[in-house]
Amino acid sequence: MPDVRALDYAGSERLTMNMGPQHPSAHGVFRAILTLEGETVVGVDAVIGYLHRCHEKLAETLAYVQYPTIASKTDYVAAMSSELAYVMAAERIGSFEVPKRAQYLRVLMGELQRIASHCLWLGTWCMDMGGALGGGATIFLYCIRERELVLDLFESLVGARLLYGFHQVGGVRYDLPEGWTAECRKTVALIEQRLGEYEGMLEDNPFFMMRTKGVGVISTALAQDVGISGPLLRGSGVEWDLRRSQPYSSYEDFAFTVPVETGGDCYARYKVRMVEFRQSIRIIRQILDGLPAGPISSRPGVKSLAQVKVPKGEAYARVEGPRGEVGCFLVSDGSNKPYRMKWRGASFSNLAVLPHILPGCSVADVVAIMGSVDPVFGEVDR
Amino acid sequence: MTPDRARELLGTVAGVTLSGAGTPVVAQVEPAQWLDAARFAKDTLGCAFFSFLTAIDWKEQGLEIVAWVDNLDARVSVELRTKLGPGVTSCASLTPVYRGANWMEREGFDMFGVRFEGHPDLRRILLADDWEGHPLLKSYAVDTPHPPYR
Amino acid sequence: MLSGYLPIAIFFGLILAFAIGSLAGAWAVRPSRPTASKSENYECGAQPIGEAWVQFPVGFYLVALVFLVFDTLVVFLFPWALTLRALGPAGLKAMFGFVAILGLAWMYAYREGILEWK
Amino acid sequence: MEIKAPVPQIPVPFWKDVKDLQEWETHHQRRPDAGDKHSALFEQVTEGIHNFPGGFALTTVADGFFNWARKSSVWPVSFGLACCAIEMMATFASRFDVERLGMVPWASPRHSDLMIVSGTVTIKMAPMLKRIYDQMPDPKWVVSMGSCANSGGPFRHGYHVVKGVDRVVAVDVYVPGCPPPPESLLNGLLLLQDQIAHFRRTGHRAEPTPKVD
Repeated sequence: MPDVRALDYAGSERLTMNMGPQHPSAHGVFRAILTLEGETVVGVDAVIGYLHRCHEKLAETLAYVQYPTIASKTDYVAAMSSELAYVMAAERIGSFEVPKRAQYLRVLMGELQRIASHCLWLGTWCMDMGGALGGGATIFLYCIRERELVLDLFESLVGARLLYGFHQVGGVRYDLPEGWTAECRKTVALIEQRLGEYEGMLEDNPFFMMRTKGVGVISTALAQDVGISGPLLRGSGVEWDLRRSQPYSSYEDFAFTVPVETGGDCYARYKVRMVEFRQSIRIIRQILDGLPAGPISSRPGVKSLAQVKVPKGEAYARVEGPRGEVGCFLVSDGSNKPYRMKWRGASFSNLAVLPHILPGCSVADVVAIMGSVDPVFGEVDR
Repeated sequence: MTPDRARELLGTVAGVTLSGAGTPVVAQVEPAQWLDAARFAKDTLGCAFFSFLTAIDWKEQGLEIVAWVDNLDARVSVELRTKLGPGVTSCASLTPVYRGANWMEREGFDMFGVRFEGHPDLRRILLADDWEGHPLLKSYAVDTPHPPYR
Repeated sequence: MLSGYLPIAIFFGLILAFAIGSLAGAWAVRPSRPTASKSENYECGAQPIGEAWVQFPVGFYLVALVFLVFDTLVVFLFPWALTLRALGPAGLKAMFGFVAILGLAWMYAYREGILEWK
Repeated sequence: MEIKAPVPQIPVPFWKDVKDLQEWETHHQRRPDAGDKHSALFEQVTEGIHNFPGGFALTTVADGFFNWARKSSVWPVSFGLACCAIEMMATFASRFDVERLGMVPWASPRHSDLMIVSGTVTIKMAPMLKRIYDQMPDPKWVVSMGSCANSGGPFRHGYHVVKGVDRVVAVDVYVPGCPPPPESLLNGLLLLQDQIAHFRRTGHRAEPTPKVD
């Protein structure tokens, strides 16, 4: 009696389906043209570019003073680390000196931004797998509630919720208002306590386990070869964190551990990010305890566009953003505008691994893998 | 494997001239040896991590391709550069060595018009397929009039 | 003799009236401006590629069939459960026979592995 | 429907305000102003009742009811493009809840009446946006959220950016900001509800606020 399941699928009838630009789980404007055999994905043609906003061309027309606010629109979920990459590249070429307090403030904002960005990742990912967790948007609403607390901190510091003009060449623009550190400690303590609740809700949920364990496995060789970075790389067993291996903006003063998982699947990336939550909180506490006094910028009061001139030269500044290595390769020709700016978006390379791992998994897994890759399309399409 | 060790090894490769000091080992490569230099960096220097690949338009001197690869364990970064010379718009593709170069080279073709020989499917990645011109060239004005959408 | 069925007929009429009534009401009120692009099928904003009438793998139909079998089982269980006290043990034995037969079908499906997705 | 070319190429100066307004005049899409209030049959019936002596009481009460019903259940299609989509998600979440206004964020354009364009419309995305807008049932509204959707915003001089979503679809409410905080998006949605009420009574779209010379 032949097993009904053993009917090897010889029919060449394949369905070509658009997981198109407007899709609830597309995390933005990403179009994957999936060729399906029944439920399993056979071929992927990733079409990106729907949010190509000419960042690199505009960078050649905007001065060093103007561009950081546009730079924050590349990775708009982690605006602080995007601005930092551009500003650090300019500082590295002109070897501008950044005061200690400004470096500490940059690290503080980078880590707060990592918490807010991971909150959004966890929320949208669990909403994508909504059915699996019994109640589509429960985790999403919890995580956005935490993210709002962090955004309140940013709003009281910079005045903006999502995209800040916080960094400038030579330092930062805003200093902490009084009472902010106490507020920050309270928020951070609250988030740490709530993280336990999320892990409790997710990790003993059999659906979540079934949908993430062993799904979308990225091998270490493929990971390095394609150049994915951040939680994806650490989830595949490579111990590489720019904050530890190439410390910038005085990261060497803080003690934190770099989480590494060897699974390489969605669950490993989830575990890495949950540990990163706690490490960021640990760093924030260390900064709040030891914040040095002093000026916050070595080039205060930039009035005219032409005031910030960067001498001729090239530099590549790398920042460990929540999604991975955000880099800015800057070529300057001595004027107040860069000659060429290449933006290395972390999500661009992270997304480039999808066509290698998607064939073979089922359509439902495509949604789970997209969520665990956590692409932001300002950074992919630039 | 330290930057100096990498510098020594790279010095032995034909058509490679080293410049500068410190962590990014900057290697100026002849366009002919572009693929061999990349293969050398990956195999002997152990630079398995492919960071990025891009092009710079130096107006008269033509295009220059920059590739940045990393050896994560030894924390050594190698910056391979090759000047294509004025008017030359073709270059060897690194996709056989680094799979990450696939999308980066498609973007290089899209933005600079550099034809990468040996690339599996070289077509535009960011702009629509029937877009005329390559925007990041210096000859392409910022705000050229394009019908808002076709 | 037929009077027993009158309430059912009235009830059936009401159902029909409600369905047709609400549809007609909506049709009367709503504006209708059919345009070519509006009637295209929606595929995330992109042009649908290729044909949708493809040969689907048999797994989909098998799952549907298995569901149909056990759905009818539940439909029969409801009235039986309501009147079980009146039916007494005879009703119980009859339903056990019915459920046993369907259990056989379930055993077959389980052994053939239809329930696990490829 | 032919979209006219944008302004001819000029070096990148600081745009003069007046020229922007003229450009907006020439290029923004207008919505055909009739026929999508309700069906012609219903129109005649209500006209008949209205002209019937004493019938106006019935029609005004009915209009009030329809007005309340359609205004308070406008379902937006979740059309997030860029940074404004994150702020739109924050507006949909529990703190600045749009469900209080009766707006259920819906994924498919087939069941939604409102399209919130949140983000930069690029030339590659515009046909997709137009197709999704077309696939929404009438009557439908568009809220352009963020300065990128209003006029191209910080990326206005980009070669790949459409200078405002009103060159692709007709827009009802422009929400300024980059990104607009959830409060100002909610304010825009309340303005939209007033427009829907206005649309119910007169059957015409609200005119853009007159330009004060």
